[in-house]
Amino acid sequence: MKRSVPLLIVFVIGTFLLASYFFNFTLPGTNITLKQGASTINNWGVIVTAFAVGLASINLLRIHGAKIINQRSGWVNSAILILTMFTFIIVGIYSRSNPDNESAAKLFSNLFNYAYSPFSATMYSMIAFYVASASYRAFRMRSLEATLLLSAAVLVMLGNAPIAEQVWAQFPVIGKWLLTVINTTGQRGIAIGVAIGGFATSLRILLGFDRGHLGQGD
Amino acid sequence: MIEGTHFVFGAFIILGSIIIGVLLATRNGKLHPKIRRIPALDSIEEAVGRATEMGRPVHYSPGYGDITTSTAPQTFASFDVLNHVVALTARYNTQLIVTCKSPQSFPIIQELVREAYLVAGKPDMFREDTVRFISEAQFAWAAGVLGIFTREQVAANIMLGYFMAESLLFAEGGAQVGAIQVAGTGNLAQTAFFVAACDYTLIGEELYAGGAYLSQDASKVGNLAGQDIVKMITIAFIVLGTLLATAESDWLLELIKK
Amino acid sequence: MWFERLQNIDRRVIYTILLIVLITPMIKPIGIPLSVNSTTRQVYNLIENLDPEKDIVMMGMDYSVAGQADVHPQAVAVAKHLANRNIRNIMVSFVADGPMLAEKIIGILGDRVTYGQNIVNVGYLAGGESAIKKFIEAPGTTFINDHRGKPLANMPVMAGIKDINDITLILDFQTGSPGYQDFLRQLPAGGPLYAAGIVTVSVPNVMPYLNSGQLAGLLQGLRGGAEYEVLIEEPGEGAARMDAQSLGHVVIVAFIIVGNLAYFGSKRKGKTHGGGDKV
Amino acid sequence: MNISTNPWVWFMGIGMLSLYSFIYKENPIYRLFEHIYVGASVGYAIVTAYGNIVDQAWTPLTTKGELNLIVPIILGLMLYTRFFKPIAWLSRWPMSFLMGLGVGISTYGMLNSQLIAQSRAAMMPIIAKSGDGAFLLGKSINNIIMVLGVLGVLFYFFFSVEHKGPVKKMAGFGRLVMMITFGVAFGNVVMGRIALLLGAISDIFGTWLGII
Repeated sequence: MKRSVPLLIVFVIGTFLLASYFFNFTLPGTNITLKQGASTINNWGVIVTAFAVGLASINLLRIHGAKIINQRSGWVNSAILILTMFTFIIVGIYSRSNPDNESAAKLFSNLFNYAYSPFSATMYSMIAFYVASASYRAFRMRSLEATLLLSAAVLVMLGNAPIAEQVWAQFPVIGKWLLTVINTTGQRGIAIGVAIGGFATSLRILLGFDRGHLGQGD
Repeated sequence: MIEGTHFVFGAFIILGSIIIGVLLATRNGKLHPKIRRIPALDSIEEAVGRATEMGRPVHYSPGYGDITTSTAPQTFASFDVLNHVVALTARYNTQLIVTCKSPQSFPIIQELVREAYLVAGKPDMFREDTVRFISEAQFAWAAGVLGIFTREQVAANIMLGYFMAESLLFAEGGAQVGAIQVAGTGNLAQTAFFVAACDYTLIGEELYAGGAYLSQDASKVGNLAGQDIVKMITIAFIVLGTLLATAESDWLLELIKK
Repeated sequence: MWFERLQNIDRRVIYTILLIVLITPMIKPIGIPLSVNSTTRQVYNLIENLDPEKDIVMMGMDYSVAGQADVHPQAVAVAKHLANRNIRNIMVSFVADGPMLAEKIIGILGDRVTYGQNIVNVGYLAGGESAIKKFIEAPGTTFINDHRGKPLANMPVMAGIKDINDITLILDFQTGSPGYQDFLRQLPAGGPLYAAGIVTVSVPNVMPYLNSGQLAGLLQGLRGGAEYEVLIEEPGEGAARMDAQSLGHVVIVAFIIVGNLAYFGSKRKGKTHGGGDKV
Repeated sequence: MNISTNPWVWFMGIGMLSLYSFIYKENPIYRLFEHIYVGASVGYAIVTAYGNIVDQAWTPLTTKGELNLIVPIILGLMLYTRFFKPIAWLSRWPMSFLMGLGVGISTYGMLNSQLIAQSRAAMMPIIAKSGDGAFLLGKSINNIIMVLGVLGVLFYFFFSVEHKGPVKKMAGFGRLVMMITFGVAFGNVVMGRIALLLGAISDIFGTWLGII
């Protein structure tokens, strides 16, 4: 019961959804088609996933809550984390439930626009600095392979920079050849390999050969 | 049957039967495939060992992927390796930190790590903060992980699974605290960064080989051998198609469309 | 000794150099000439050949705030082009940040457009690929009210849209998921043309789809935006940043070269320390 | 100089600088904003999740009588049984549901759009001709590279076949192709990341400080 039911659920749900890509017929004893059934299950998935967000957040609350209670180092930041989290939750849910309250909506959009999304953009753009340091530190012509990798990178960059084009008009041509010929080739080969590996993993999970993630006990 | 899916269905049945057939044959001892060396996977033990010598924790990231989208197989492949990493840290008595982005896979990972410590006979090595959910938002998760790198001074950083833009943040962040790094992803655009910035990298499909290679579990090894046969068929198929295309015949291309 | 010091240079020096190289041309642009990629010209020609009397364009506002720097200039330039040619523009979002960015663009267009007449921001529909599917099945009725809460039914801009074939061209601006793959999977054969504006990072991945003709045109990252600004002869954010972009590349290439010189310089003196082969 | 007077903009600017300070050195101000950012992101995700549950489950269930939606609500609540030892095993049911869903919706795409469509695209005439039958040297060479390259990459991913002889040669060629591919990807990523940094610079120096 504790092990077989989960395996059965994986098999039934997985097979049902997979089948809906190949077949479409009215399910016996009902007036819904396989496709409609599959989209219902898909919709359930969205809802169950939404519940999972709360579950994961409890872990966050526990870790940071324990820090605050034991006053371990960094507990003030933990408190701020939880405070920010609840500010978003309270303002967000309040403004959702009271769509006529314009000041709540304004507050929530300010929170989003100034206390959340620019920070995402900041972390995202920080990668540019890391690109610079990785270029300096890690891109070394240690071997033929490494040399090919960094030469391709340099040629593509020069192909993309208008200033390099002023120096030698062939840079964009080379860059484009690397992109459309070699890159397409490599992408394709890896995509095929990854698809085969993914397919095999999926089958193993579907048929219950792989049960590590269900836990080894009962 | 839906138009245009006949060929895919045929491929599903044939390739699927081959994979499952080889898997079962290997499990029953009829086939004994050997797996070639994958240096990046061998290096995981070295990484954990280094962390042990330094008395600092090992960080493991299962990546950006979750278990309900097309990234799922890579995440599952990562779980296989994570099992092995837990066993290693249990053997060496080294602290492990697993950081998590996907709320769906978080409970599974927590369960997996707890069980793996139990199996290794060290249930008390599992703590509430061994597996940490950081945030579902990509860069909030990245910011949190970078913070953990420096605050906890991780000595080994293992990143396997599906990764997106955070790959270089993690790889450079890890390099800055001097961690030995092993990484691998099926996402091609990010592999370049791992290759450049990490000590050992698994490329593309090597990620899927991880579980089989590390555990030498017969059904997983068999699964891998089955994939090789599928690859041979694919190669033959491409060669045939190329010859036909050169001869200006398109019956194979038409067949695929069916 | 000198090489070794160069090899172990503090990374903050690298960061500072990068920052200076990027900020300077933003304050004082140089104006490096820019050639236009053929995929950008394809998009331009698509719009040039539209008929303002009957053609309708859907602009997919599917980029996030975090990634907007790479895509927003494209969307602005294309929206300007559509407005200049008086083509009806339906802005639809399958990413939560989309409607806000659409409002920003409508603000930039100012009195070139009449809201409800030739442009509308219908808002956001959650659900990724399944939401796209829903919209494609019923583009006229999926949204009841626009983003501002006004009913769409009596807006002239929406008049005559019954099924997806009433839309001539979909121009989808995207930073990731949902994106071209979702659209290509869901669009019916013989439906509207599909062109995309994407982040530079996705360019290598999208190439196979461009080669196969599934995309009718492609704008590639910030450079794509800048090129489009050149084509419509209205230099904007994209063109202004291209100089910095260009110099950024050169400085990264320089880092790679100097890094290697330092590496080989110190290696020749036999003082390199281990660290395993990285590739 | 049009420095902003909006306190929200100031909060944004200070937060951005604090996060950037990480690249100099991890420090208390970074830590503060890291925690604010993580808290905000989780709070925002919970609001979105709450919205999804209300819009997609609760409202249709209670106002339109879509009774099937009881299933995901129960499954969702079952996730939380893991906090109650005696019934903790029940939480594996919704997990299995999610896993079945993941496998079910990704397998077809993997076979169709990745394995088959890409194999099909790899089949190219190695003697390329133009529309009027003239031989195209450049295109033929490109096609040969592309076919051999794809095969080489596939050879590299043989795990149960020992790499020696021709297999080793092909696999080696495949690896070289992959290395160039990674280089191309890197080159493009550089461009994209710099564009993002330029966006952030213009937020700080434009929106906030009003210099640009």
